[in-house]
Amino acid sequence: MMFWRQAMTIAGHELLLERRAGETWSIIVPFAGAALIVVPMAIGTDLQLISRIAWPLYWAMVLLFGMQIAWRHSASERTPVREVMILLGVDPAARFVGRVLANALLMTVFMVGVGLLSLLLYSPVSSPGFGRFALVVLLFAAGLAQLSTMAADLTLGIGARAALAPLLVAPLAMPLLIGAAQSTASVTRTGVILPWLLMLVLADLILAVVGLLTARALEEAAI
Amino acid sequence: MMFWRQAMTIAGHELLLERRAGETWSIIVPFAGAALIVVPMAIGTDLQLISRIAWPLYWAMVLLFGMQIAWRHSASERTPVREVMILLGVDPAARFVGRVLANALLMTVFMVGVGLLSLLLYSPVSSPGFGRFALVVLLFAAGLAQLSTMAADLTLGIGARAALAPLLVAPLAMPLLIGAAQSTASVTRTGVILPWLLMLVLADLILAVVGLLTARALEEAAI
Amino acid sequence: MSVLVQLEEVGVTIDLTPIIDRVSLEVSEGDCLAILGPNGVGKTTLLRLIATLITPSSGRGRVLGAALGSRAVLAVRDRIGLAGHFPALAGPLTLAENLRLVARLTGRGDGSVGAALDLVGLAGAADRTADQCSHGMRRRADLARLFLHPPQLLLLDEPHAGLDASAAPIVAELVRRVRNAAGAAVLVSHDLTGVGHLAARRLWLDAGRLEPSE
Amino acid sequence: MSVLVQLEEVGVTIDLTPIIDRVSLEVSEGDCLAILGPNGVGKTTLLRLIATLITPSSGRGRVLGAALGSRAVLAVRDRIGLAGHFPALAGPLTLAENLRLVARLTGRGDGSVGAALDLVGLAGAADRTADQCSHGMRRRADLARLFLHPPQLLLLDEPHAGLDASAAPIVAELVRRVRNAAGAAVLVSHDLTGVGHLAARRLWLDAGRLEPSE
Amino acid sequence: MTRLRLLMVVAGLAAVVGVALAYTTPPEALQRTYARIVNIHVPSMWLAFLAFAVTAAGSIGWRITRNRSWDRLAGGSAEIGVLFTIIGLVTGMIWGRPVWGVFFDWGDARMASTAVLLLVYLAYLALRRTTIDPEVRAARASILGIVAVIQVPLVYFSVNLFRTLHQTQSFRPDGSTMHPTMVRALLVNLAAFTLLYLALLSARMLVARLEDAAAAREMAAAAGGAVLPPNLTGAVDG
Ligand code: HEM
Ligand SMILES: Nc1ncnc2c1ncn2[C@@H]1O[C@H](COP(=O)(O)OP(=O)(O)OP(=O)(O)O)[C@@H](O)[C@H]1O
Ligand SMILES: Nc1ncnc2c1ncn2[C@@H]1O[C@H](COP(=O)(O)OP(=O)(O)OP(=O)(O)O)[C@@H](O)[C@H]1O
Ligand SMILES: [Mg+2]
Ligand SMILES: [Mg+2]
Repeated sequence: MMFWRQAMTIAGHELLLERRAGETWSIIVPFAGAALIVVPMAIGTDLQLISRIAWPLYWAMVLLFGMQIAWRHSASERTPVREVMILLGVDPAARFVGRVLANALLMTVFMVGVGLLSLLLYSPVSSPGFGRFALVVLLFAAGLAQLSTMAADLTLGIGARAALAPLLVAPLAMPLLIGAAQSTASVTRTGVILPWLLMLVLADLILAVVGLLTARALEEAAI
Repeated sequence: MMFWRQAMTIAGHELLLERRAGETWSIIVPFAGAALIVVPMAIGTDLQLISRIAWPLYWAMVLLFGMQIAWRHSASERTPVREVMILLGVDPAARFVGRVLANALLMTVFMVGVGLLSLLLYSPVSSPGFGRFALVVLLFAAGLAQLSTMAADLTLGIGARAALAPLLVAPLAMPLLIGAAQSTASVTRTGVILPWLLMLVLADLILAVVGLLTARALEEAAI
Repeated sequence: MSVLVQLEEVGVTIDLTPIIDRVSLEVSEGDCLAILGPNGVGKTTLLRLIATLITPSSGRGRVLGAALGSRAVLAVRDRIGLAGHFPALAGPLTLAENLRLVARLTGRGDGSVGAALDLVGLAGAADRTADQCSHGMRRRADLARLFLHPPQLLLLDEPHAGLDASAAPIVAELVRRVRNAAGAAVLVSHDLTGVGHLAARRLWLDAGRLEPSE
Repeated sequence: MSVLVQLEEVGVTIDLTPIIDRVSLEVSEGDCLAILGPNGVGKTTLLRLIATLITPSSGRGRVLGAALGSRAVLAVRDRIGLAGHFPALAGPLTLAENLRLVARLTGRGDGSVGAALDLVGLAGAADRTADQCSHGMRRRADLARLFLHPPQLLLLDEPHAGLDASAAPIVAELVRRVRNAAGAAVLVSHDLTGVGHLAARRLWLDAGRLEPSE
Repeated sequence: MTRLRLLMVVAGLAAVVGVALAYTTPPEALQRTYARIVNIHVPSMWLAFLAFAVTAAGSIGWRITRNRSWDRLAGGSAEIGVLFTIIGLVTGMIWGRPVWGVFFDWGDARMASTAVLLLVYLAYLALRRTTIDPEVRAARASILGIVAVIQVPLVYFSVNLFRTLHQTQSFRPDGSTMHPTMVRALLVNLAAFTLLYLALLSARMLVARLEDAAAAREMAAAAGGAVLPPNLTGAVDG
């Protein structure tokens, strides 16, 4: 199982790098500290309004900021390091899986952190149970991690990367966004969340297939 | 007037770099293309809700993303380049003024772009006239540029910079945020916007004095 | 004796700028070739072409049996070792951590890391992060990677740049090991100092074309 | 003959690691000093100390009359010129644009940029971005900056690294111009090749201490 | 060249006939003359779908043959597809205002998914524009070109997945729900748009070939002369 060993090694390496450079941490902290305070400040004293838009806003923010984890600077893709990786004969698919695992973990941590803070600051009208919330976060993070890792590869080395990558991810992430927003919201409306969860699972699976199939081509194209 | 020549040269240099690397452009585009679509997508069909929070959301977003212009990667502060700048004997205050000018210009362009798009997509309940909007944007951008340029200097070389800088800027930018939000909103409430505009002007002036006085100390500290 | 690298009239164009123009060369098992030339002539580009990191825009080439520009190169890449102008190290990680990644990805135990660092004289700096090391120390750590996972085709770009006199034997030892194990080395430099006595053959690159040296 | 650099028992500690230990030296007008030593011994650190980019943690020093660690250094910095391991160029800008910034900041006309690039043999590459240049071309452009704004105190870290044989005279010419204009040069390297014949005096840095060489 | 001109002329004539036919249809009971916009709205969207399918085909072609002309086909077709998507979107918005009372509604599955489709192909074009190296550009664009086409069926079936404002398909295996004269006008307009697509695509291909040739000529001029012998006698002042 060289494939899984390589994937796990890469994932561990990415996480170690993140622990040292602390870039995701550096998105969580400013986000939690700034965004969550800035929004209510700007909206003013209309607490009811804030709590009504809390969940949708949460998913929108988490999508926008979460995807940037995939092209953070400390990710091990500085040209010489990347090239060594390639020349070690690491299977592109294993590299993809490893990076997706690391990114998904980081995104999950990020989302849980921001989620707890929103809960505290916004008191949203309806809170899904913790179990459901955790499930939706995991499915969302898995999809977002795959999508944004692919986008990161596709835009590697392009000057305007920070512009292009979100442009690629945001529209394609719409099924994830709608699925997640509906799964957490619909308890107040119809209570039927299973179709939305299935949509999330389906999106994740499609992305996984596409990701694995294109990994090799992406690695070739990224040089 | 060596001071102003140096300041203008630095400002021109920063803008040239930005034109080449296109990083602000790279915040405008994804922001316009992604954020503005993502939020309504997440909120769903409640158009009325969207238009009610349009302006506050606008100022919050513009603050959060706008400040990042000051510590974008293409800003000319890679260690060797920065050190050359220092060894050329450029007056730290001139360097500060030059960078603030460039940042303020970029932030203004960014805010106008995002503003037009929000107008189109969110149809906010009340729109201030173009003249007032332009004035508020200018005052807000001037303050934000000074504040975030100082924060960028203060956190230079710190690994967790992207984390620390927003934490410094966000609380200190509250007067700007509240002033701007009230100046665009209060036409619907009391119509008295002059005090809020004055508050913006005052904040800008205080920041300018602090910025010029601390420029030298910051430059020394940043080595 | 089998041929490891064979280029036939290869040309390279990057971002619409032609850099290498109809270069032909051959490197066989046990060979050590030095490619010399002035600044900006295309030495680094040629080396990266042989490393399969750039695809030729004209001509044909084979490296370790795989045709350049084809899918086959994916299978031979793990037998190519390259050290370039900039050490391939992650700045926030220690030297040991950087090498451990290489060891694990190539299916080796972590034990080999210490030996490799010792070989290049960095046993005492294993726990320093790459960012904390001097330029020469980073270059040495980059060579340690090639000791850890010895390639069949060794490609060194200005191997002696930034290294002090006591480090020159490290490069020589690396080349010796690769040649003895039925491999070959290609060294790139702008002058003979350093690489001169290591290389069995020399080629001179000028205006994008190769010529025999002297 | 006035003294440009004077260090007395200076020590440097970075991130709690002592790197330089009680170093004393003097550089006078017209002088050219070579500081030699193995990898990782602290040569770059010492040079950056003299450039006023690092403040000493013990001992005292004066550079161009200003005491190290005092505010006075701000006034003398524009007479110090440093070229280090990594060229100080903005990657997305062309070589001409990079130099034009220096020219404008030091109150020169844009006309001097072409001459400076010509001096280092890069007249033909003025409109290439730094990212598109080879390593040696970037090193040359870094030297062009020092021709453009000639310092009184010239500090070069491994001046010949990455440069081909035709570029060695560039370094010599730079040192000659600075010395002739009542300035001084400090060159750092790990061996005598290249800097040997330029330097009037040599010091050997070992384990953070300075000793006269040979 | 002359073939291209001929194609243009025929497409123009077909368009004139199409517009004329559109006015022979009886005005719709509820929407009055607005219903005629369907003659632009629907063919644009269908041709956009076709254009993106051709982009995917071109991308697959490039991946198999590595022949540059497949890449040109993919890129050119995507540009036209984006143009048609914008036309479809704008005509839809003009239509929607009197009929539904809104220009645009994020809650409507078809409108939202069409906007997303447009964004993805705008990103596709941006990716092409920002990658200078033709080989790298073709490699990257081909991946996105194949993956992005998944959205076309998504947009097409979005009305069935979520029942909202926009109406479902009128052409179905079990027969059409439209008036026969409307069907006739629509079919003629569809033919006109197809001809227009072919004309635009051939023109774009021609331009792309010329662009590539010009780049190759410029390339030859740029070669050499980067590093010259240093001119040590030079004086720097200013
Ligand atoms: C911005 C708004 C709109 C968008 C993005 C949009 C998008 C589309 C798309 C993608 C199609 C082609 C898919 C298909 O053939 O099923 C289509 C077809 C169609 N649209 Fe729209 N549309 C919009 C507004 C409208 C409005 C306001 C109306 C009229 C009330 C309308 C009526 C139709 C009709 C009749 C078809 C043909 C359906 C068929 O016969 O299969 N659309 N639209
Ligand atoms: N931030 C730091 N923290 C800890 N140690 C450091 C730091 N920066 C440098 N060092 C150590 O200081 C020593 C001297 O570094 P310096 O770059 O001055 O060496 P050098 O003599 O220039 O070497 P080289 O010939 O390799 O360039 C090295 O051992 C290095 O590991
Ligand atoms: N992306 C690019 N666009 C245009 N020209 C480029 C690009 N990359 C490299 N070049 C040019 O290719 C030529 C060869 O570069 P290369 O790095 O191979 O030179 P080199 O022989 O290794 O030089 P050095 O001795 O300075 O390292 C240079 O003239 C350089 O300007
Ligand atoms: Mg090179
Ligand atoms: Mg050094």
